[in-house]
Amino acid sequence: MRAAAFASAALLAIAISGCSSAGSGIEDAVAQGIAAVETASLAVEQELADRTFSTVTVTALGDARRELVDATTTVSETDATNDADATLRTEALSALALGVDAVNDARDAMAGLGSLDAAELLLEEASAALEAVETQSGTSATADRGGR
Amino acid sequence: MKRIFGVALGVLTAIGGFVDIGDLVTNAVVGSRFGLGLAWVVLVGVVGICVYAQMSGRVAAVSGRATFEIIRERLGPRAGLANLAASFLINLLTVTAEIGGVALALQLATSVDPRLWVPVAAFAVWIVIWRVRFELLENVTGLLGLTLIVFAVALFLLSPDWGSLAGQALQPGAPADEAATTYWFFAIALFGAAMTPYEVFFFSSGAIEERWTEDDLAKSRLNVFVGFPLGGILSIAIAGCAAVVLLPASIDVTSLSQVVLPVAEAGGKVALSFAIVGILAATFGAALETTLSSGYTLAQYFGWSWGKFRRPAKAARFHLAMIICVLVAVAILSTGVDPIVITEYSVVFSAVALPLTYLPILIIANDREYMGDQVNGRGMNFIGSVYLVIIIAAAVAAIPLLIVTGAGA
Amino acid sequence: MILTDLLGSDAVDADGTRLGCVVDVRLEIAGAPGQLLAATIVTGILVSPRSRSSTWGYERRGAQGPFLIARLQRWLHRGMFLVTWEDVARADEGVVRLREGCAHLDPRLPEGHRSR
Amino acid sequence: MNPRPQPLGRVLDAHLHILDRQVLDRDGVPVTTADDLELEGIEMGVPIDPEAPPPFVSAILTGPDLATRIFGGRPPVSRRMVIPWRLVTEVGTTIRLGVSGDALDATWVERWVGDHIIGRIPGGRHDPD
Repeated sequence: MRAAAFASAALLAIAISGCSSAGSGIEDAVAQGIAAVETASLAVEQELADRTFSTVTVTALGDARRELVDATTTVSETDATNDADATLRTEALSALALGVDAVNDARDAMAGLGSLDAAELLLEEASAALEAVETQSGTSATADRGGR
Repeated sequence: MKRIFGVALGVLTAIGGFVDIGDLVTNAVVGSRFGLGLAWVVLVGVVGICVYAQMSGRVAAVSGRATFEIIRERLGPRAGLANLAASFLINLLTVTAEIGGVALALQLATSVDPRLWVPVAAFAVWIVIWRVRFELLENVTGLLGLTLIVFAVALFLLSPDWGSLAGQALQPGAPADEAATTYWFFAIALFGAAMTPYEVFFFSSGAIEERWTEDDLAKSRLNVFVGFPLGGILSIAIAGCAAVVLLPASIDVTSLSQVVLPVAEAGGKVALSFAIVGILAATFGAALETTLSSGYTLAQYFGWSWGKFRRPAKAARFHLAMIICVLVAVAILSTGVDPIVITEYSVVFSAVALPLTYLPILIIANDREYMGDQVNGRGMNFIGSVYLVIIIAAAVAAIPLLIVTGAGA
Repeated sequence: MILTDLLGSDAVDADGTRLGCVVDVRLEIAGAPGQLLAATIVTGILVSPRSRSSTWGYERRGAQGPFLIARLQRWLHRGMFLVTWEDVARADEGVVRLREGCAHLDPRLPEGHRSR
Repeated sequence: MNPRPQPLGRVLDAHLHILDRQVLDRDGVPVTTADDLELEGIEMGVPIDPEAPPPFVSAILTGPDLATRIFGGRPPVSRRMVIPWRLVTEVGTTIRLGVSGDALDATWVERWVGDHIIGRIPGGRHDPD
């Protein structure tokens, strides 16, 4: 029974592989960006509430920045096939840049430069911007491909 | 009194030793993406590792033969060598992941770049293997690993909506925003994380290091059937913490720092320190186990002298092989590759390699020449055969799913 | 001659008809007493007509479990027989020739011996 | 099928009971695996004299014979690592020898690594603490 499920899952997987487009690549990268910014927010929140060690916060921020840079690279290297994709790419890049700035500010604040509260606000802004891009890409993707 | 202490110690180390970097990462990743929707896989995996470990422990205690000797003897040199190559490479990958995990845990404690910690961690692993008695290394890392119970405590402190968690666990299936293939890919990864072959190589060789006899079987059964399921509960708690804190914030876990965020959220600095110590102990313990396992598999296939109970010069090739493994792991990590990524691959390949390591044990456990009247009963054979089918299915499906889902991206 | 020269060879009868594959060589610790262990002599070869695949002894011993593997192995090696060494005429590269009218004996091993 | 003749001593099958099993020395230290067996009294391509005494196991072969079993071919006789069968005291789930492993040619690699590499690292010649 389970073997049958595994086997059919494998077959299904082979059947639907090879479906990808510029839109979905950007969409995934934006989701990665959101995860990173949310991680940073959570870490900063815990730092401000004195629930965590600064070593953990610094590490989490470093990891978040790496993820954001990775997402940015993915988006920049995506070829757009239509106007909608090109617009999406531009917006995604600027939202991700906001995220990188915010995480960098937070890291600076951990090192004693600037305030962590301000960085927290920036992280919220970046998160909102990324979510706006995600919503937009979701709707355009639905129109383009009839869902993921 | 001493007996009770011995039994308790065994169970506790089994719990603490169950979780390694593979379980930590895979469970947190799965929890952050699927909630408890894959908790059933942990159950399947835990029962599987119980069956497998119990059989190989019994074979080791009764016949005095460790798992890879049996594999060579039953599969012959060719299939045995294919199996050795696969097991050894996966083991090496796991050694790399565990040493990387130690470095990442040290980074959490110090915020010093993990690449600087790698040589330190590797040296520590080697020196412990070189100098410390087997029982001591097993017990210390196992007991310290128990601090991972903080994940279960954290789950309670987070006072989640138990109804919805139970709902996730009881209604398996891919959520709307994830493809079915991704769901099954992670199912196999979790299964591989729970049923890693090295655990069995280590367990059976350990039985010989500790000179088990038939009298130790009851103790071994208790260790396995109590310790491993409790370890499985820890695994589910790690997934649960991620499901409660990270899933709603749409945080997909990609690093170790995210795994501990829910613990800090729930219990602040005290809980966090327990978690860091626990992760450090679990990854360090697993680094020892996997390094020893690479030596065990090679030595047992070729018939070399092995074992920590001998002086190193009397098990020279065994020790040399382990030194080389640790050095290779350091070389891999020094390229800057993310240990978390290595972990994700190693658990999937573990699932691929499992059938050929499992089958010979199932056969020998039925062989009266080796086992006398301690051969498998009907019930054990039934469960053993069911698992043979599951293990083969998972192994066959693993590589296609890995390719199709792009490793679950 | 080494053991694995024999293993995997085709067993053919006096007319050259293929009877199967040599899957094992039967030994008996029964010769003249040596220094530490009595001499170990070759008493026969085991021929499996239908399969070259590895055998785990299911068809030669009473082992029953696990059910599926035991059944599969018995089926693969059904019809296995023992030929005494007196009935072996010649061993060539990859071929073992048997004598005319050689007896096909029951391949099962005598019951139980276990040691560590 | 005819019944088999009554055996005189212990009966075992070379592949099933000996090949690929662990060889232990007098003190239980692993020496090698039984990679192949040498049978004396059979010449390839020579008719077997029905009156001749039966062939017997003369040695356990190891080392290069493992490679040829995996990859095919035949090692030159001069490169063979041989453990004479007369040293064997017991055949069970392992093959026990009546001598110390250090005295055998088959363990020279182990001894070399032990003397030249592992034994030179501090602590290499001591029992673990």
